[in-house]
Amino acid sequence: MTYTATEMMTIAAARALRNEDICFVGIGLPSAACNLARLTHAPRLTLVYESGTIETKPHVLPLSIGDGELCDTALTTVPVPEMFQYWLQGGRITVGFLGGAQVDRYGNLNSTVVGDYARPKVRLPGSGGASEIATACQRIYIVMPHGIRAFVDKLDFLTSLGHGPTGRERREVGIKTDGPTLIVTDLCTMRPDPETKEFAVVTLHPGVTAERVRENTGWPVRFHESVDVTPVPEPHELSVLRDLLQRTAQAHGVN
Amino acid sequence: MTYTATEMMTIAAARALRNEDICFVGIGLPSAACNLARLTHAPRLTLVYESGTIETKPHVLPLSIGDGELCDTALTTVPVPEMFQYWLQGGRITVGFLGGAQVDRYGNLNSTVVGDYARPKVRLPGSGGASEIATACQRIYIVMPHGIRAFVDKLDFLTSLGHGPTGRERREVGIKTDGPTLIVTDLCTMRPDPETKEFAVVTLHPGVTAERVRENTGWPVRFHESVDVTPVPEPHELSVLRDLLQRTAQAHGVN
Amino acid sequence: MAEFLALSDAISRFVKRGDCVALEGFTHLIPFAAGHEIIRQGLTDLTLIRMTPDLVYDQMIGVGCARKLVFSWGGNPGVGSLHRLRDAVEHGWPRPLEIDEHGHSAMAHAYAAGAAGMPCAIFRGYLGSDLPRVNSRIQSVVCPFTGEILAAVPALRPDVTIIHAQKADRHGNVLVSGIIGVQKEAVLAAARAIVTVEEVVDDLETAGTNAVVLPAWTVHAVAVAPGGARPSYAHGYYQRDNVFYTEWDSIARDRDRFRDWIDTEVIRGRRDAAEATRT
Amino acid sequence: MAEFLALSDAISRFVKRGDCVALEGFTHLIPFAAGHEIIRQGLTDLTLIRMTPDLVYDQMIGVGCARKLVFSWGGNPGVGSLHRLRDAVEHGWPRPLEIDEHGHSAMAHAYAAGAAGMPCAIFRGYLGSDLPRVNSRIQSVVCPFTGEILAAVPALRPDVTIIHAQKADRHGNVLVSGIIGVQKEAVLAAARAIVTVEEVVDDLETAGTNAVVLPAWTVHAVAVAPGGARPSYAHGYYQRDNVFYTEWDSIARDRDRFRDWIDTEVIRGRRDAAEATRT
Repeated sequence: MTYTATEMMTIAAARALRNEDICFVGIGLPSAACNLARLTHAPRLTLVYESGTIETKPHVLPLSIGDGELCDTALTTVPVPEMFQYWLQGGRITVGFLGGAQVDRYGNLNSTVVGDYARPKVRLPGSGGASEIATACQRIYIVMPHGIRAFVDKLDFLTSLGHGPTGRERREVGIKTDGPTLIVTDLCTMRPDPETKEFAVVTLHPGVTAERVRENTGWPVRFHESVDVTPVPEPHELSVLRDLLQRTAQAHGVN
Repeated sequence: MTYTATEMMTIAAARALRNEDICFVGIGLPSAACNLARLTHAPRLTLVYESGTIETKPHVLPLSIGDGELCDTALTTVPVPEMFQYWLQGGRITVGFLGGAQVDRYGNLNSTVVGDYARPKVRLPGSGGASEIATACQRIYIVMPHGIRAFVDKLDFLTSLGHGPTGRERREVGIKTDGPTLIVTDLCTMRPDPETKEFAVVTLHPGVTAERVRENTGWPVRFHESVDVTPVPEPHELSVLRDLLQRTAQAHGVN
Repeated sequence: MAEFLALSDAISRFVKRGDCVALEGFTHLIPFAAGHEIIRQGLTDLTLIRMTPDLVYDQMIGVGCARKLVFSWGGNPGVGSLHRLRDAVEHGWPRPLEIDEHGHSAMAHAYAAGAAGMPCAIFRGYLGSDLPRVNSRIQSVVCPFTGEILAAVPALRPDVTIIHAQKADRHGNVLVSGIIGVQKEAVLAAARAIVTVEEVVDDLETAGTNAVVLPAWTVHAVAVAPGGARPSYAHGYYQRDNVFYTEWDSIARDRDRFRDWIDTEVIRGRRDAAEATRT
Repeated sequence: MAEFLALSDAISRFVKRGDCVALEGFTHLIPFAAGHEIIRQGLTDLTLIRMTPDLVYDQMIGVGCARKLVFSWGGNPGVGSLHRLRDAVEHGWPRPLEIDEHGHSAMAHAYAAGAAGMPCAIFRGYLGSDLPRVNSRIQSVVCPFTGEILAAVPALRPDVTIIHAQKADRHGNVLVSGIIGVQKEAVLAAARAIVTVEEVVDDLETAGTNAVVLPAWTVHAVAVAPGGARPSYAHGYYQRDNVFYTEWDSIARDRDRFRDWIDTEVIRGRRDAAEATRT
């Protein structure tokens, strides 16, 4: 079966989730990945959306983080302050998904501005929940398509802490959660070095060359000593994902 | 109609409540007084109990602050942290009823210990909500039977702030609520002096002499320049109160 | 104590030029009808507070209602940018917009602190983030027991909060259900509160439950505005108009097209709105 | 993830000598059955946390389970004193009892802070009160925006919280309704949580509502204990036994009569309890 780079990215992200995980889900790719995992290998995966819906099992993907579908299919829905106080800050979330306009080699993220904060070239949406998701969840998975303007040598603004500007700040501040442990892109998957915390490529998606990753990364990107090929999407994974996206498009009347 | 001193006290307390009041109700006499007011001259009086029940209209008096009757007849029931955060501390309560084992001339209350804190002669129940009710409600009404061991020159322990040990501390700390503005006993009603904040007798219940109040007060009690007689309980007030207490005794199977 | 008013009367009575105003609703129950009435009444110099500005603030900012925005995520959910917000921040059009930017956790805590009558909220947040560098309203306190440094933000205390809810009863008690966001906190934190509702009912039917109810004495005005959350949604009444959210991207990208849309749909829509409430 | 266990197994597995234990329930849903099982298992040196110690802690303190009590109101609600608590504090019988005394507002905030993973809670409290003079665990912080001095207390973080609830579903998700007190906060603040329930049902029937539900993954053990809150009450199941609350006053006044009662009703009552769960 043929597949797109975005499908590969979504499937690679979904595979990182386990039945035992309690997942703080963002909209877009993370939501597709989490629900794909739930509909394939991790049926007991627990999904939490920052709108307050806990243990939700949406039949179609929400377009916004607070769609009615999330509430209708949730075990319970709590107020937003409670979500951030008791559930996120309370340390109950095992995996948080994040993305952004820019990421650096230590998994720090910018979703605030391109250019100077006071006179931005591009005003981005801002932190939302990200600045606290980044430090309160046990692990962070970053999902972002590769590109030279997104994978940068230096962030214009640090919205959400990864391992810090030199890879040491997270530990120095005394944060006990793991931080980013995985980056999934449309070209590869990356993991941080246990010591330096710099992300290195661990698998290349089928057909992707190391050169192509280098060209699309704004820093001299490292590769793990034995780089594998990301397992190709299974027909089952692809069909479940495509069904999900098709149901979603129909339900939303978009496209 | 004849009546008891306790009935007079309850009725005098009830009369101080208005339709517009939002009342934080304690168990016992305050609960009887508030519900009597609601069943007579102040049908729109709003009752809030610290167990989380808001706008409750109990048919019988609760024996505990969290009886099911309070929840069944409430507009809504909220968690106890929310009650103390959004409703009490949020400044939404106009009248708080308090009592205690000891009160002094400035309306400060002790409900913690008789004797030394570390080696108490009598260990009382403690603050409960009182220490914050005392400062968060717009006004405090104190309801306590008169007696030389209760109306003391000096508290063994200050649990809940009235106007402070010298009558000035409340203003000095910058507290914006009024504090105690009324004491109702089984002998009289008292109001604080606008300047010194010392409580003085403003009405004597029918048949009670000034001498009897003096004998039952542990400080040289002052009298307002024109002391009135508390209006005698109306037959209607008495019959509503007695019905309420009888219903209550029947419902609880107590006496 | 809640008064039942026409929406236009509620806005003209309780919202003043220069006020600090929060229209809340986390994706769900966004009070669009009230926002449009504010636009029609030409209110300006407002400080707008909202966790997720969404289309309603894009519209209000685009017509120049706002002097300042307090927010934590300013995007078109599931679609992309808020182009009017970006134009105001990036190019000062139609007027410069001051921003007081936070994260969601900070805003949620700050509303809760406002509801609780506190001057500030503390939480574990902004660790390693640049946001405290650019916003002096993010400070810290030290835990007296552990020495941990905790983030602190001032409580949010809007002059007016406006929310949309499913139902009010005839006393003006309000029921909110489904995704309830920070609506209760935003109402309780405000000096004045206006609630638009889908309908007025005899009984909220919440006796003995722990439903989210705002007593009439916490609300100043209730205005009946069926469909008042469109194009967002009202759980149990109508769904989110995702097509419009997507279309908004192209409407808002262009200043002229935006102004046309406001003129046609909001300003001249006044008559339609008035008729709607009459029926 | 919640496991369904017999109450005796849940207690022996999750409660250890010397633990810091909270049995919560604000007048409603007080977990008496669990408290009695702790007495039967002879657990000692416990630090007991509870806003309103009530009869269940009077009984546990009277048999000598507790080394320390963290509380805010220690009375027999509507009746008078807790005589076993008083005897322990006033005369050190059957053993001295250390106390960590707060007000309700402090305790409620401290549970909420525990649930929120915070080291402490701040609030406007204890103004002018002597309590901070006698309890070093009441401190203060200064608001960095207004300079106001606010009270601070450490978060409550029990080793084990035990609550009683109306229902669990077959996955171990728990529904609490009616007067819900601090039960949710106490469970979420604890390292381990045990919930006794009236019954197990197929469906909690809370879909789309904002009912108070504890997901199975926040609870370690669910034990079916019908009547497990008696003589307090379970909203929708049975009422408070006010006669017993009144009788307790005379039972607890006398050390011998108290010990007889414990022996007859709790220790020898073991058989009855076991039979009750079997039916």
